[in-house]
Amino acid sequence: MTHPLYGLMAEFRSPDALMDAVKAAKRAGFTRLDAFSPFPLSDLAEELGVRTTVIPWIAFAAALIGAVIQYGSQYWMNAVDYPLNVGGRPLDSWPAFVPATLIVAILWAGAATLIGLLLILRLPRLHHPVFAVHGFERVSNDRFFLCILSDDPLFEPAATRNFLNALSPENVREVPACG
Amino acid sequence: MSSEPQAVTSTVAEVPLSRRFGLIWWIALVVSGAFVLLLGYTLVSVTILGVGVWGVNIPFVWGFDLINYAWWIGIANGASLFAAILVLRRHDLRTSVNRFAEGVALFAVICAGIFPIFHLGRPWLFYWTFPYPATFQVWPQFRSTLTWDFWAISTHAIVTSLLWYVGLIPDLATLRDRARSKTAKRLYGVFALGWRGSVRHWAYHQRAYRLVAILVLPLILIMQSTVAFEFAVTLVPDWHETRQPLHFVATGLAQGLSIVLLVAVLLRWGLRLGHYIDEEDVDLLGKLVLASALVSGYLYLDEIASALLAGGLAQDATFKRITGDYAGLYWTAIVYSILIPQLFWLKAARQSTIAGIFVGVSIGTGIWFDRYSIIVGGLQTDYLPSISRTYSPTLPETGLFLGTVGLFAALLLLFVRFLPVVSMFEIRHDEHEENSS
Amino acid sequence: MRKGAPFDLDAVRTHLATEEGARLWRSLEELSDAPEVRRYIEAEFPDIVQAASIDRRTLLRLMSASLALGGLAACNGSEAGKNAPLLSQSRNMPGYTPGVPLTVATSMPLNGYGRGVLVRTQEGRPIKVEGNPLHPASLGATDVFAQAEILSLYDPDRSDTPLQNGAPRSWEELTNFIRPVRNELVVGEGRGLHILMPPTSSPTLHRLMAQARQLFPFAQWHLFSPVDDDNRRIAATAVFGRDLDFVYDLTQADIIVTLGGDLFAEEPGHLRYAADYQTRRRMQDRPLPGLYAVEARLSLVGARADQRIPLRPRDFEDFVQVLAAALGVGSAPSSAPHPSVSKLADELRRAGARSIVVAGREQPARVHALVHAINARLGAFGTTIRAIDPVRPVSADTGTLVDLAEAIESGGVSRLVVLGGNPVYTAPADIDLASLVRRVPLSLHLGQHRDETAVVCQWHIPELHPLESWGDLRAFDGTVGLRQPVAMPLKPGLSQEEFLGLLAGQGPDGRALVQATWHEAWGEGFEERWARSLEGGVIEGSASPLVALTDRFDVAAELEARTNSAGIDVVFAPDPSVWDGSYANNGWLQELPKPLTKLVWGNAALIAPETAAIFGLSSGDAIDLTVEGRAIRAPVWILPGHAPGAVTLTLGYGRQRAGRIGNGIGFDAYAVRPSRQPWIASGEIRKPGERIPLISTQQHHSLQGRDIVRVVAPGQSAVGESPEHSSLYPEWPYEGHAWGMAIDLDACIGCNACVIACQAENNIAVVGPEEVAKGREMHWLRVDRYHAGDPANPGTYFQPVPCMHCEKAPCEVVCPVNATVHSSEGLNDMVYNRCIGTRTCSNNCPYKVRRFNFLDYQGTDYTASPDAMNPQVTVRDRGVMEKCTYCVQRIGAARADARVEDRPLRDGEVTTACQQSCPTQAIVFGDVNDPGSAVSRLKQSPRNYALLGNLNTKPRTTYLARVEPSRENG
Amino acid sequence: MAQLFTPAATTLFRVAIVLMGLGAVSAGVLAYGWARSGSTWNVGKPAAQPIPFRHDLHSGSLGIDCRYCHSTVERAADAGMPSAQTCMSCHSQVWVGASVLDPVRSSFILGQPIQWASVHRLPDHAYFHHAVHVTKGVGCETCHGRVDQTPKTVKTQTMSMGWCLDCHRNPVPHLRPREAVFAMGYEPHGRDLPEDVRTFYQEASRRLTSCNTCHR
Repeated sequence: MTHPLYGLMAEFRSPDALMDAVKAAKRAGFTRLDAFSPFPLSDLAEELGVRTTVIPWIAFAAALIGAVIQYGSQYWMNAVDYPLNVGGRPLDSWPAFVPATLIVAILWAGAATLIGLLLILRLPRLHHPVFAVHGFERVSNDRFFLCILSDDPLFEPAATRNFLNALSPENVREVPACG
Repeated sequence: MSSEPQAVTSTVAEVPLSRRFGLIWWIALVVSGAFVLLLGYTLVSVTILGVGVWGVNIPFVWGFDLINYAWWIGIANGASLFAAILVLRRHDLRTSVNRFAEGVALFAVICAGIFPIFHLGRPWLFYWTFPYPATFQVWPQFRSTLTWDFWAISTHAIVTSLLWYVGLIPDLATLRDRARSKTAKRLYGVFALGWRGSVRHWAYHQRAYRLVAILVLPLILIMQSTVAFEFAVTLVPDWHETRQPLHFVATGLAQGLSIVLLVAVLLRWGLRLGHYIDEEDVDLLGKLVLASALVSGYLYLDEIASALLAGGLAQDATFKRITGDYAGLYWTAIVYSILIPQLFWLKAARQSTIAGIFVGVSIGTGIWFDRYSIIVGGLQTDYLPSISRTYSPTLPETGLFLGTVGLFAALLLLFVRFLPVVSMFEIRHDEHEENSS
Repeated sequence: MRKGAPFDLDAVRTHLATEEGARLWRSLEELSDAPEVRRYIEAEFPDIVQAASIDRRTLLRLMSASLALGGLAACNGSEAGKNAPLLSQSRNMPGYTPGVPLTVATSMPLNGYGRGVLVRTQEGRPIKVEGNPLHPASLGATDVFAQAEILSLYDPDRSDTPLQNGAPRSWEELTNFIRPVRNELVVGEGRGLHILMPPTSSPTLHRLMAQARQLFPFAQWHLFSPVDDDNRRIAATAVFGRDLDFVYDLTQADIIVTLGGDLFAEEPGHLRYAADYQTRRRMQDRPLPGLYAVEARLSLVGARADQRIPLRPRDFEDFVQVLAAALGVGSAPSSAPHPSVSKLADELRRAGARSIVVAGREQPARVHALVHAINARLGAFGTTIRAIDPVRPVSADTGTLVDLAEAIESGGVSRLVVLGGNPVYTAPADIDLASLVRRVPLSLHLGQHRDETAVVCQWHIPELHPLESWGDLRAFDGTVGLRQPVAMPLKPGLSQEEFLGLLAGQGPDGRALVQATWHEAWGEGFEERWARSLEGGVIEGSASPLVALTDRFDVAAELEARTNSAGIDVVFAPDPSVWDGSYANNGWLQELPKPLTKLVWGNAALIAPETAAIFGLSSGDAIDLTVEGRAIRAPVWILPGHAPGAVTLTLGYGRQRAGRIGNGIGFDAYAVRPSRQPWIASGEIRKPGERIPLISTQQHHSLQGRDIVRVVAPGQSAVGESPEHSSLYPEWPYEGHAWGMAIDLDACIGCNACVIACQAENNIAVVGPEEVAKGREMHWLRVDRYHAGDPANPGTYFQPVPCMHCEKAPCEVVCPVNATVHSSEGLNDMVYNRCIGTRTCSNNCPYKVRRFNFLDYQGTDYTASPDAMNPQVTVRDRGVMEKCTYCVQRIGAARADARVEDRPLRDGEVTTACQQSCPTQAIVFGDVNDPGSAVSRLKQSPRNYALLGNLNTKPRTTYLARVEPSRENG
Repeated sequence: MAQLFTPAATTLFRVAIVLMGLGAVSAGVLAYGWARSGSTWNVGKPAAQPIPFRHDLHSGSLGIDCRYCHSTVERAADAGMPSAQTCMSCHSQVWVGASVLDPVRSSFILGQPIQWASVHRLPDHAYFHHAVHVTKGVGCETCHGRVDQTPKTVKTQTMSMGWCLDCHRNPVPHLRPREAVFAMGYEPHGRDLPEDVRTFYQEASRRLTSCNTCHR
């Protein structure tokens, strides 16, 4: 352990094993945990205290902004800036302005949500310490990983390693911090 | 159980990662590529010479251009509507067909988008429908259904492609991790944006994905209605009907489903994904297709009923469309999109590849004729008898249509070749659930 | 300031008189390419050698200065500027202003008669023909032919150089050749010289002919026109002992009976007659006049008639005889009288002197004689009918075409001069003029085109267009209108006057020749009168006086009765679009839907539905028509109301040498026209079972029970009790002007003048047969024609349909880019340069009055010369929508004038092109906000209704229902 | 498993994305500016003329009224270019032999037009009427600038449709009393306009912004 560590990574065969490991780690008082799996594990996410409620708010806010901008611009362009008599219809033909408003609201909501998602996840991030772990590629296939980060107050390389080994993983590997 | 997912991922991922493309694929690609060239040619010629090279005239100012536009949009909307519903219902079927349903939608929108631009008298000015601060200080006219449609189609394109891509990210990661060559790894790696399967990420990913899927539902309904409004808000006797949006949405769904079914059976057969798109899935798809065909059938009846109620010129117009010079179009539509799908009352038919291809194609064709009948057959009746004319398509516009079909096919081929056609992570997820239960 | 140093002016004049000067007036693109101009520019302005790229409008503006000089130079009667338009001498012209159109009064010939016109010129380029209100044959209206002369003027196929046996020759060579020939003729006193020309009313031509006669006493003159009035002349001479013309006063008539022909389309006074008839109808104090049309083929007058009696041509003589007998003239024939004769007779007897019976030129002499007798018995002469000396006098020793043919046969013709016309094409089938002319040792042809006649004559000499040359013409009533050039010759040539002048040794100066004529006539005060006549376009008080009649009406019996052979009657008629073929190369006219068939780019053999049933024919089927052993193959067109047992062939098609537009269109009816019976012959038809595609702009002819064209009894309301529709949209306020139009269907005779006027005014493209067949004609104003009732004898209704300028315009709402929006004065503006071509507006226009440039219609063979374009109207690009603008350029011009003069616009100050050309004032345009305006008053009429009013588009163009005493509403 | 990418790659990737975004935005901004810049509309660019005519001399120093040469400006749509004769009316006395005036003389003799290069050219689909503007108080200077100070005629305004609209939407501030129309260096403020004119134009803006006011 000459070079600094990002954390210690334990590999498991099943989601349940991973679940137990996480529970154990939390009981042991570890707080800086990160779990990796080939597919979404909602209960585990709860266990790790992930709150995703921000997503719908993003969507809602974006939709609102989009709608206001769209209706506002339609009104301003057709009724204020260059008021033209179009087929004798009123300048503010609000019913006719509604469809585009709704559509654009959806456009903003959709785009904001998905782009916001990437920002929240700090993606793109092509390089990440965990990629250095041997066998980690199977996380996108059939393996489950628990990582205790080195900046956890209770982290102490030897002890933590022992703790992880106690969870009977496939193996425990060091995650070198990127220099 | 542990070996199971392994196998899953491999078979699906093998397709993009294998070097052997297969002769059929190549042939198919070359053929569709030829049609794409045809597309390019017809587009250039119409841009240079003008839309006069088509059969359009007064009063038939719209011909194949709008027919095909409405048709492609129908496919796009049907497919993404279907995809969205699946995501929301968290149905098993979703895992298998969802991905390429979205793909179909995306490619169909691309094909559709060609027409509104190139059917213009002066295509190079299409951007005038976008509100930008021009020095002549004239703005778009937002009361126009065409302006609504401009927003609708661009929104559809953007949201669908984003949704599709975000859904792809984890699978791209899988491909990254499984790819053999360094370049393939790097390529997939870049597009995977460094996805590392963190549970936290998964949680956000799922939430966002499902939310956008919800958003797609109203979008599709509005968009399909907008397309219908392009006809319904005009004074053309046969078009001026409130039922148009319903008709377009329902027939569009049938059409989208049929194309999805078509692709599904082709994939089963072509990529041997039988295990992941199994009889059950295809059977369910078949039932959906049948149901949607029945709904369309009901709407055709409703059409006649409302015509009877409307009376006057509107009635004449509808009946002339059903019995007049262009009656052939209408009845072809009925046969192909309503009658033939009744085949799917038989379980055997629903599960047979041949029948799947047959019905899929037939509904697609049928709805195409339906659009033809609505646009051309509808325009033949007008208020002043003096101006009635006839419309017959010319070679260039037929070529343009075939060209877009070629483009669609080509895109689909590249998609099945280089990307996972079914969502691998979701299959893993499902199987985990099965096993744990 | 223009009056500079005199010597300079002369220099400029002399220059303008040269070919170079003339070139200035020609295609301006050409100008900037012309080598000498090029060289000039390069020498003078080395830094703008790229000037060729400078656009037309600029060049025009720049040139106007020097051109104006040319024009002004002409005012002070100098020799040099004589070919320039007489700018200061036309009407309401306070001097020449660059960019401001000038209007020149002149006269247009049709079949030798004159119609007064005003020609609008822009920088010396004639761009529009209007009627001359001062002229009795126009009263401010025009017909399609006068309008279309603009295009004929700029016809690129007009011949520009003399030809000897087809080889181009210089004018010097021509003169060198002619001079000895003429001398030799003078010596021989014109022996062997034969001159063939169409009959003319021009006093100057007649003066010159007389002088030529003195110079060449042995020369033989022949008059020939395919549209001749020989039957009339024979009848008049027989009945009255002398040739006479008859002028009808329809304002006085209570009952009008026409026997064949077309009073509103084919008579020399047709515009006036249509106008007078409408004036008579509008007289509130007197009951509506009765108009009865007995005719073989449906005609404009027949379409307008209160009662139409379709009659097989061969039955006319009996019919008239029975009618005459019923009125106590002569005895009835053995054959059974026609059912409706007695009623007709009663009507006529009741109307007495206030009635007119008129027979068409195709009717045999006996019919005319009987008609004279009837009119005399009714006392019509003097009240409704004026007999005057023939406007186109024919001296006794004048020969016919047949005489010429015989003379050539007998080898008596050594010198043949064909002055104008195209006899080789228009000659009857049994006279093979082509080969005959070839047998003449020396033949010479003066004509505007290298046509069928030009190619068989040894020499062809380019003839000037009537708009380029001097002359004078008598109208149907004898009134003389002066013909003055409105442009320098676009192509060098001679006018008939000038040619005759040379022949008669009077010199080639057209102006001098015409002046000489009137100098003789007027003597004192010539200058002042000449000036006034040029400005007004007519010579006051020159109408022919009434002549006393000495008659013997029993003569009719003596006239040879028509021998009826078996078979179908074949009637020949001038074509409503190309007349006798002389307009065959005119794109506007070729693409003009014929009033009753709506056929374009071709002619058809018109037959009755009954006849069609008998022979099992449908429109477009070919027939082989044999007359006197000669056969043609022609497509048939089923014309409702056509008399059974007869087929009508219109002349003027199937030309081989008309030019790039007129060649090989339709079939040549002359090929079966017998010289013995040039108007009504007998023939056989066979059905070869082939189809010949015909192009019609209107496929459906029935009203399908919709109230599109409304018909009311006198005093009845057209709207009925249908309530005013309420709108969800708030009323849009229109302060100031609110333009609107009212179209009186009771006045419209469907003559198409408005359509061509609109085309000329608004630079509307000619798209050609292929495009029209696809349904892409560009006319902003179309005249819909509907039939109602029994196809054997239906009611026929015309409905001009321009843009309705709906206040709640459906088209505007669907445009994504604001390319069509309302103006503050309620015009439905179409902004070409904003249009991107979605065509949705057309979809949403219930009247389908919008036209789309599907292809680049400005770059085709049919495209008019840029010089013919109206610079006040944007020329539309490919891919943009266009439509009627209510002639917004005229509104703009009038508004500008009013603003500059700081006064409000007066009612009637803005007239649309269609309104201006209409002979019956069926179209009225104006400010509907002004309750006193003419249009407002019309819209107050109970007959006023909105087309498709139930759609609630609130059209600004409304219609006035047609009035028919017999019918009920609807 | 080995790292596919270096840490730098991440940064690079992110920077690239941001740059693309910025690029798009700045491209839009540039286009906006370019479309409105005078040079795009040839403002201030003199054109090659057949004769080195100097407005500053004729209009400025000599104080010749605009209408002397542009004689129809108060009557017609076109202001009117002086005929060679107009030039000669003075230049038959002054600068008689000057070679720069050869084009004028030859034009006068031959009746050939002098082809000036147009500087204030509107597109063919835009119809402008000088008389209406001039008689209603739009000064020459308002569109053509201080011609009395410019040796070579140049555009001083973009003459874009937007520029026309700016005035048509509210003409009053740009209008002058009739007597000041041909004046140079007058500051229009619409205050010394007669009241009726001012009220008239407050109502007229809708008519003046109708499409058919300029397009037919």
